[in-house]
Amino acid sequence: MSKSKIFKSCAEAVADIFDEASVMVGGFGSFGGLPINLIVALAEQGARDLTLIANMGGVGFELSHRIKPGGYQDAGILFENGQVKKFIGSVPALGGMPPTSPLERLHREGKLEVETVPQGTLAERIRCAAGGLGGFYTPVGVGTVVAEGKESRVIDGREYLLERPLRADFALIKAHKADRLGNLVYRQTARCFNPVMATAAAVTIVEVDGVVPVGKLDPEAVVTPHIYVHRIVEVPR
Amino acid sequence: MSKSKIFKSCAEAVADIFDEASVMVGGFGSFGGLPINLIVALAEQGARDLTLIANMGGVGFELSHRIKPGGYQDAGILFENGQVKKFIGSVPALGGMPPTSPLERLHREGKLEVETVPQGTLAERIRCAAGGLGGFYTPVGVGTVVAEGKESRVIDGREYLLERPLRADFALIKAHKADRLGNLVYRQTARCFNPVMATAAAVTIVEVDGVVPVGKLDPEAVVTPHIYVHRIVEVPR
Amino acid sequence: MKERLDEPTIALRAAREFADGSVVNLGYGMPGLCANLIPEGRTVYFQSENGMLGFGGLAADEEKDYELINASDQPVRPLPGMSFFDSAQSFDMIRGGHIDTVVLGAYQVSEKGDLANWGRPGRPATGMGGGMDLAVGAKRTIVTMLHTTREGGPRIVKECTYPLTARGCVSLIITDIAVIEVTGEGLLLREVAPGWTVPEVQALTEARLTPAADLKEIEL
Amino acid sequence: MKERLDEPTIALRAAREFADGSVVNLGYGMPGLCANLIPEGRTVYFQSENGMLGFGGLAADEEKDYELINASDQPVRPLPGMSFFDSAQSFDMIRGGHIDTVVLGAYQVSEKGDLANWGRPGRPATGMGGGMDLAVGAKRTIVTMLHTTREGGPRIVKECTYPLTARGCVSLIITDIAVIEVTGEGLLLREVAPGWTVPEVQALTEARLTPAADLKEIEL
Repeated sequence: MSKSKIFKSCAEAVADIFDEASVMVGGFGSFGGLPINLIVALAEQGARDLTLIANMGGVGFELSHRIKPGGYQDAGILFENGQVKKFIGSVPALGGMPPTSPLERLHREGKLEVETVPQGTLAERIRCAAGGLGGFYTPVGVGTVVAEGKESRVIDGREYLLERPLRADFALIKAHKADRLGNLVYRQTARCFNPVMATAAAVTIVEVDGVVPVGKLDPEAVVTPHIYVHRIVEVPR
Repeated sequence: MSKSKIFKSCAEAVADIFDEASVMVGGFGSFGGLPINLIVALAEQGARDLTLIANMGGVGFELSHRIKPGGYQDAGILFENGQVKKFIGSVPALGGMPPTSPLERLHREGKLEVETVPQGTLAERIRCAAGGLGGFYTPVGVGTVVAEGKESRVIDGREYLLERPLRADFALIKAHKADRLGNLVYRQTARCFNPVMATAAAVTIVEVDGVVPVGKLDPEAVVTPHIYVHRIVEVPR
Repeated sequence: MKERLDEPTIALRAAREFADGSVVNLGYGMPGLCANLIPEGRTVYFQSENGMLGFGGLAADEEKDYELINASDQPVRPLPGMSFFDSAQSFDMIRGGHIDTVVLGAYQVSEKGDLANWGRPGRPATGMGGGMDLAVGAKRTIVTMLHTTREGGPRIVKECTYPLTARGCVSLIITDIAVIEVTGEGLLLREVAPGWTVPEVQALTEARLTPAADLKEIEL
Repeated sequence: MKERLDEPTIALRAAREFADGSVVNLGYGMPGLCANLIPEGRTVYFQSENGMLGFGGLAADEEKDYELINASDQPVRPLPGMSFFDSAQSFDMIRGGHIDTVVLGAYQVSEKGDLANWGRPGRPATGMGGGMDLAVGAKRTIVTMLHTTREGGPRIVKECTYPLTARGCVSLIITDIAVIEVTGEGLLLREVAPGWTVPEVQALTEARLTPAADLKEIEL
């Protein structure tokens, strides 16, 4: 048997995330699928100059109270801490409430680079990297700011942009259950960006509600096969 | 409620496949996942000048006896019938046994065009079409006959070929169970090319072992969501 | 001042566009109100870009599950026959042309159907989310929005001045005073809110409107 | 004539290359024999391009399920922890570099590690299947083959004359008389079959072989 992938704590699982690493963070919006405990552990660990790849930039715990009663934790804490030098995602900051997020403030101050990517293109760029491909042509973004600096090409009478693969040193993701090998299943819409990010990182770290024995997960229903998963932390909810 | 997708027979389900249609046929090799009854129905229906897209070209019932006791049915019957003008796939004919297949014979006689595509490129070209993309760069095939006539490009120091999307007028696939809406689950390795082909055809026709009521399939385990499925035929095994 | 339709009424009018058996995606904000306004007797399959198909309306407080949410972070109700998938598969569905109708909000729509719905001047770090993918991929894009800006300026314009979402993607615009179809020959004014005249609507619209031969009041 | 290793013995030698915990894909023909020859105490996760990970060895007659087959159409045994996926996901895994070792058959291998394993002169309609994807995507490609053709000609050549599968992809060649590593400086002869000398192996090899400093007999 090979080495166990089970880590005792989120702190232990993120301990070697290095300065200037690229880090994918799963989830989608404010809830459901965010690897909250791994995010907090990375905030405590303190790695800096990170490139953060996530659907949303988050708002941080303080501002989150203006959105939902009781507030919630998201990737915003990493911007608050000044740990991020570049963000790549589809919603760096919300246009409406809250008035500004830590990401927005840093961006205005010139302390953060932001690459805004249409959400489907973000997902596809990650899958492109995961599949060992060099790029793809998408019709999304043609005639918009997204097209700036990109090769455009007409194929069968339709215009497309060339988009490039996106991979990361680490992926922090959230799943529902893992078996001890690392096979993963998700729960409802908490699936979202987690499975695709799991496949495109050199080291994939997953926070799960529970670990089950090998053989317990239906092989037809495994969403992320274990070879994509390197570290598992159980955080019962 | 919208119109029922359940068809009484394979014959009825393939009745409108027209001459010169492009038809994807699911499955992988000789067993498991071949929509055998739909293939036979198409052979009886008689549409001609088809472009057939499948992983393997098949051998036909007669020759199949030399491979397996009792023989088996595959897409070879469509070549035997002279219904196909072009084949696109990764294994047009086996290199060893049997000595020649109907596909090979027609190809030698100049009656059939064959486009041989690496298997992963075949799957990705189909997914590319399903995802509304214009093409992708793959490292597979560089320096081989597959590269002939294709754009080649160096990205980050590695050479890639531009591959194009592949879609079809019809997809004939095999699944294990469908609910009445058309959500599909597969069984073990009978999954193979079926789910990806289901997503890239104007009309997807599925042969299933059984139809179950809506709500019976686990929403976490549905492989093909119902919007990809247009016709269902139950063929209990 | 003349009475304008409120947001739930605009959403109600938009929901009447959903064909029986169609696949519908609802954007952030006002479009989300369509979720609970499907016309009686029609089945609509909602798709959400976070990876879900065939869910129900918005969940009541006591049934909220924050791992069962639409792309606007709102908990929804489960329905038999639904399915879950990941973001990459979700956008295959969207770009691949399997969404019959998407309803999106907008800052501006041009007379050619160009859509600007994500970026505002002075907020450089906002993002387009899945809006570009939806506008490009859906078979039909319906915009629901207020006809004018907070300051009373036009939102239906000759050329968008806000950052574009996609060019020529909008089919129908439903506002608090009008229903306007985008055609190859420009904007066709199909319906006006009760009490509104064509010149009154035109006065609040920068782009030129052509009244439809069968122009009528919005029926609610 | 000297004795050569038989196919099961070549496969046995190949299987000794599988690291504990590694992901292995077995090609059509001789490589498939490795399935039931994993060294004691090692765990290997087999991947098959038709969409399966973590299955067991070849099934006995009484347990055969023709919907549980490897890419060579052979029924295999299920194992706890296995998973199924579709062809597109399977090749993401393969091209994405998640296969540690692939074992493939070959018609020819060149001194630069070029592989020709699918097309034969006079059989224009044969196909490469998943071989190109595997040869390009796997971290390590091992070739198992007979050292010479049926007519006694070399298969390990300066330049392949058969249609290529991929350039420079082969790491290790295991034949019925030798184990040869492909290095940046050419072919390194690491092991010879019992009773064979370096000149004897070289005589059946078109490409130049450099004997390793620690050259030894194949241990079985």
